[in-house]
Amino acid sequence: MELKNKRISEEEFLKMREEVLSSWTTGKDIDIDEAIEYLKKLPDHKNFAKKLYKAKDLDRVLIQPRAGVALVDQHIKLLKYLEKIGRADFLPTTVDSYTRQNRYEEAEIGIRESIRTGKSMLNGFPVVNHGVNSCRRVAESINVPLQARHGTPDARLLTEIIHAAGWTSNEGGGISYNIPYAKNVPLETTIKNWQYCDRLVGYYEERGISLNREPFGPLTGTLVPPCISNTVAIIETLLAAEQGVKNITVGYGQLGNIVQDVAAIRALREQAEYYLNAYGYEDVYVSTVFHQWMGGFPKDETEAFGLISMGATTAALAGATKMITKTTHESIGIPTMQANAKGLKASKEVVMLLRGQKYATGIKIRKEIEQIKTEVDQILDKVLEVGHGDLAVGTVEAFKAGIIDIPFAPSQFNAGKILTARDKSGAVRILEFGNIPFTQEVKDFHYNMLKKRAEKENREVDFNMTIDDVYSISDKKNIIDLENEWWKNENN
Amino acid sequence: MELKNKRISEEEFLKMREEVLSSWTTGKDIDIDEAIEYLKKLPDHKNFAKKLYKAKDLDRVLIQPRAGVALVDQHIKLLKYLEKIGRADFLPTTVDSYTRQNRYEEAEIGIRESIRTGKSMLNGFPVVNHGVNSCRRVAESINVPLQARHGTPDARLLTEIIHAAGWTSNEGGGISYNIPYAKNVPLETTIKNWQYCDRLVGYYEERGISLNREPFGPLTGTLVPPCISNTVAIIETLLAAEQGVKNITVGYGQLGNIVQDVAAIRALREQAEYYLNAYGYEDVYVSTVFHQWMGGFPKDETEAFGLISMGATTAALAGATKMITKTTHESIGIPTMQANAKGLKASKEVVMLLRGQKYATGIKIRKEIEQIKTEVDQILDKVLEVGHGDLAVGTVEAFKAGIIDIPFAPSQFNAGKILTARDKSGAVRILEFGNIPFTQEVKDFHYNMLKKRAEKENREVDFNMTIDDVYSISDKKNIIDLENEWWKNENN
Amino acid sequence: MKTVIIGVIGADVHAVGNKILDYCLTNAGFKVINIGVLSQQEDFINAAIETNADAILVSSLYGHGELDCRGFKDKCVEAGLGDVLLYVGGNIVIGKQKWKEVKKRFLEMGFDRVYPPGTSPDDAISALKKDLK
Amino acid sequence: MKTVIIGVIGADVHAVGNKILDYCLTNAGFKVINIGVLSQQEDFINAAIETNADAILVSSLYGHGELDCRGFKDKCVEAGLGDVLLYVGGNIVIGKQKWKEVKKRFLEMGFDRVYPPGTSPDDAISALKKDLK
Ligand code: B12
Ligand code: B12
Repeated sequence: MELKNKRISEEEFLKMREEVLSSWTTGKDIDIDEAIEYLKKLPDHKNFAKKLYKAKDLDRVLIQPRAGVALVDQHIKLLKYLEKIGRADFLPTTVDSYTRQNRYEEAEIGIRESIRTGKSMLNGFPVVNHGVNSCRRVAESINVPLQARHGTPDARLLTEIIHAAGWTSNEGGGISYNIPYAKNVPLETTIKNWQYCDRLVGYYEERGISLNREPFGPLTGTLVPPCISNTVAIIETLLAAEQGVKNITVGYGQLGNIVQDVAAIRALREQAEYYLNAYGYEDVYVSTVFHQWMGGFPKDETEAFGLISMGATTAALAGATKMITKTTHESIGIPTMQANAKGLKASKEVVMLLRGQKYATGIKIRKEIEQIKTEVDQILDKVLEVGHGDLAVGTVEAFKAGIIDIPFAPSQFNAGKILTARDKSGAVRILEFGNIPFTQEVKDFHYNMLKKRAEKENREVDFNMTIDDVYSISDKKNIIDLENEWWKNENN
Repeated sequence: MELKNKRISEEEFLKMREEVLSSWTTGKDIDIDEAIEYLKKLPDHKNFAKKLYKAKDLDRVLIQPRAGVALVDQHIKLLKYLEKIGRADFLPTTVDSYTRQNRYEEAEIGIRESIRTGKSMLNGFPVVNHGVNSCRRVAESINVPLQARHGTPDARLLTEIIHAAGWTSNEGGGISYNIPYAKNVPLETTIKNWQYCDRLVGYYEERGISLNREPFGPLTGTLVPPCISNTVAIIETLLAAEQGVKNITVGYGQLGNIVQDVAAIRALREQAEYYLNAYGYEDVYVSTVFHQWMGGFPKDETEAFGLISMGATTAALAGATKMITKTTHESIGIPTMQANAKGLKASKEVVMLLRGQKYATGIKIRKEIEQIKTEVDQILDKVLEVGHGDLAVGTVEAFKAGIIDIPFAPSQFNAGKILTARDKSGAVRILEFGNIPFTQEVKDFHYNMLKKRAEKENREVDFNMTIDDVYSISDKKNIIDLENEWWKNENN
Repeated sequence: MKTVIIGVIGADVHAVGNKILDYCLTNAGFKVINIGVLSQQEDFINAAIETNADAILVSSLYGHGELDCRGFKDKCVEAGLGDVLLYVGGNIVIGKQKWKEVKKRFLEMGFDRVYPPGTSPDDAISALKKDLK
Repeated sequence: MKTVIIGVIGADVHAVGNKILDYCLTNAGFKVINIGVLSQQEDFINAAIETNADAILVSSLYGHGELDCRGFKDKCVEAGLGDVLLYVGGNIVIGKQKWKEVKKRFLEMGFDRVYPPGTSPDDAISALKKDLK
């Protein structure tokens, strides 16, 4: 089938379904009509889409952790703990990496080893191996909406299972769950896979079931400039809307400069809504998710608390609808449930303290918003151009040509030419543009911002900046050295 | 001697000194000429005034804890730990409460009991009992400037000892170390006492020794509106400048609304400088200190981390010169040195992350700054009026008349008629003005802000708001209940 | 109407909790005699004698509680107040200590009830109502 | 010039550290063969045979390291690579575990050196220089 940004016909969809459901044994347990009845009975407060919609009038950010272990009962215990002690507003199920690669046999070994050793040997919950009934048991054991979070290029079966199980949100997208999560999978394939996932949501929507979809905003989590992550989020939003998705949460990963972060979240929401309208999708509800810093974390747990809380402050000031929290174990390994709850608690404290507060929209914020929007427009225009008007085709071509380019991505279908670094006040700017189609004016803006930092630190604008900045949040040795030099310098 | 805002003549000063130095046995160890030689040899990086001055060009906030235990060696161990592990930029010595009340005999018992039980039985370091040489040993054991922090209405002897010992900064003031720290001590007395302390600093300054002075900004730490704390800080700044103080750090305690907090710090610096100039003190260097939340703290240590880091974020965005950090033990008791260092570390992480970042000065910040300045001007005008042009006399009269009025203060010389509460976005406003001499316009502003919250929460603007807000940071039960109601309400 | 003495002992100036306790106890129907901060053992005892009080609520926030409360019960007994209820609360010792042990020490000092940091006024009220029935 | 194979094992896609290691090792004078993320044991072995490598640096970040590395040393020996240095590093197990025990487990699996989370590329470089002298 040819790639096109066009709603999959019901006939075609049902044909594909058969194949999908037979790709692993648990697929056969799904009865979509029964699932619809099941989902209809879910109370509003357990429906992700509805809770997000209602949250627009709440004066604080909602919070959600990442969490998943190999076995059902342990996973339930974990989620209940995060609900009760962490006071999470939404709960996740993070899926293990074998399942993400559709390596269900290996996941099976992981399950067996976890039973044998008495500890989770998988880095997440193997949704597909566990199947619909076990997944329902998970959702039924908690009182807040549940979402699957993964990173799966082909999540079609996974998506079938989680929605039938009453999990009312699914994270992912054809770009965001490919380029940062795969090496050899063509974009055509993943866009099609995710059109399927979105089409399934549309199918439910047509039958009166609201479900939420969330493109994965932070991508590689490492110095991704807002123009790139926002562009990807908007493309995935439009592709999803075409398949009938009505409730979308666009995401963004904290970079560290509060003005840039606030502006990015606001630009993202505004531009997603703008493009949805421009493309004629007028009944899609857009919310936002702010991810606490997604790159390398400080090892020291107290420093991690500082970073987590500072991220929560930014999310609140940005006015994001929800926030994904990190933990003080981040740099080491999957957190214990206690550490996980602590990340939630510190974050919740901050958003409770900041109820009703947002960053005032002055000239600085507005300028940064305009900057991001201009950049996104320039990229999106080109995407459509190379796609001859088709967004799906344009996306594939754009990646091929490096028009969209994601720093540090593992995929061979990503150009990998772009380089980024922080400016004097920590905002992420681009120093090597590859083929990103910016006007000279935009390029000059980035260069000048980086130049100012280079002057201050008496160095060149080059790849060494990028390297330093990969570590600048997780390890402040360099920065502390610079500062010590500064104190010693008699001339200032 | 009559109270007057006038520099104490050297003759008079030296006469008073004799009396002061003989008030406890350790006074006789002070030889001011020897002390001047000693202070001259201090390297710049151990001089509070010089480090603060240099910090104006640094792009982050400097950090300082509170800390003090009964015995010298334990105190040294504590400070060294906070320097090394907590990476404090400045160190304090918090003085015990008996010493603050000049009850040196009781302090002596505390020292003995501490030796006997092997734990500090005093809530701080009894400076006066330990005397100059021990205090020098403390300062010599660390590599950053050292400051005395106390709350002593009559700190004359204490001040003599610490400066002679090479402690290059002293916190306090005739108002800020009386009204929140005493019940029966007349303001005349404390203003005179602090004129002495300031005159001593002036004496050193005349001899080429830079010392820093810091009025205690947060007062009772409990819902004190910025106009009150800023007024007090500015009065103490002017009184200090008259005695020859050249390096002053004006302080403010976090209230929780970021816009108000940022505006308050900026208004404070600007207005302190403005008044200094207007009064002809043109060579005084003003810096600012932001205190992390000074009222009742959350019990939960993780929540405390959230609050601490959010406070650090605010300090950074405000552009304060330094920040006093809290700890996760705050609600329970004097922190262990480990807990103390963690408060520093979380805070340091945040200010390092936010290097080079400040809150953008848009219309909202500017309006709040103007609001605070207008209020301070209105109060200060009246203070001078009732003092017939003399600031010291005016201050005494102003407190008598309730023109300046500090919420929750223990002093009988404070009117105690003012009531404050938070508005919809957490800013502290005044609901009962007592005799604070505001124009109707200002009063209406406060009332309207509170009214909006009352409408939202469907309640009255009254004392119950104040009571709720005394607990609103330390215990969010009420707020969580309100929110749970909100979620249940089908109509929103 | 039962009469209770409240105050903050020693060189302690923490006034906020004291003012709130005053308000809440009064609201709950007690006659409150508030001797305020910086009160000595004698101040509590004199106030209790003068007003024929039913209970004395000692607050200590600043950490010297253990030093300041020594011998208080004995003095009460001497002054003929052996039957007057004696509560203590606040942050009554220095630093974070095992609450069980702290409580034991203060009970041994003769206090009838001992309260940990952050006790809500409601707890004080319901205990008083029970103990003064 | 010594040849080292680097790559990220299993279903692991963490690419950042891998790219940084590539850059730093190359800068330090090694010939780096980077097989990238999502590499299987066979991929490492084939690359080592083809390039006659001196060392294999396995990265595992995502937590399945213990499952993915099982039997790797045996396969190396079978393939005649018994003498090739074998390092492993990253976040090689699930969660925060006692490092001493983790290290022991991996040493027993036949790795020559085992590195904890957040190891700096400099440490890898100096160890390689020492071991390959
Ligand atoms: C960025 C990131 C991501 C990005 C990766 C983007 C990409 N494609 O590269 C995204 C968001 C996609 C992601 C996804 C996932 N991640 Co991730 N991720 C991180 C994070 C935050 C930073 C990693 C990083 O880039 N560090 C910066 C680089 C420079 O450092 P480094 O990778 O550690 O490598 C350095 C050293 O370790 C050393 N080194 C590395 N290998 C070797 C080998 C040798 C021999 C030597 C000597 C040295 C050495 O040198 C490198 C250069 O300095 C870490 C946590 C952290 N460190 O803070 C989690 C982390 C690695 N991720 C984790 C997990 C579980 C996942 C997911 C399963 C999802 C989830 N549950 O959250 C998926 C897995 C996807 C998959 N199939 O692999 C866990 C692993 C848990 C564990 N081991 O117990 C971590 C530790 C987070 C956590 N605490 O839960 N992740
Ligand atoms: C605000 C505050 C101040 C203000 C006080 C202003 C004023 N005049 O009132 C200022 C800044 C001036 C101040 C000064 C000092 N403080 Co102070 N302060 C606080 C703080 C942050 C809040 C206190 C408060 O107002 N709470 C709100 C009220 C409503 O609660 P509350 O006081 O706990 O009272 C309630 C309950 O405890 C209970 N309760 C109280 N008493 C009783 C009695 C009975 C019988 C019962 C049933 C219940 C009960 O009911 C009250 C109403 O709800 C606390 C720490 C905290 N709690 O977060 C530290 C704290 C009390 N302070 C402390 C100290 C040490 C000091 C200083 C020595 C300076 C220093 N080292 O920091 C000086 C002491 C001055 C002196 N001579 O007393 C320590 C005490 C340490 C300890 N016990 O180990 C604390 C715990 C902070 C800490 N962790 O170090 N402080």
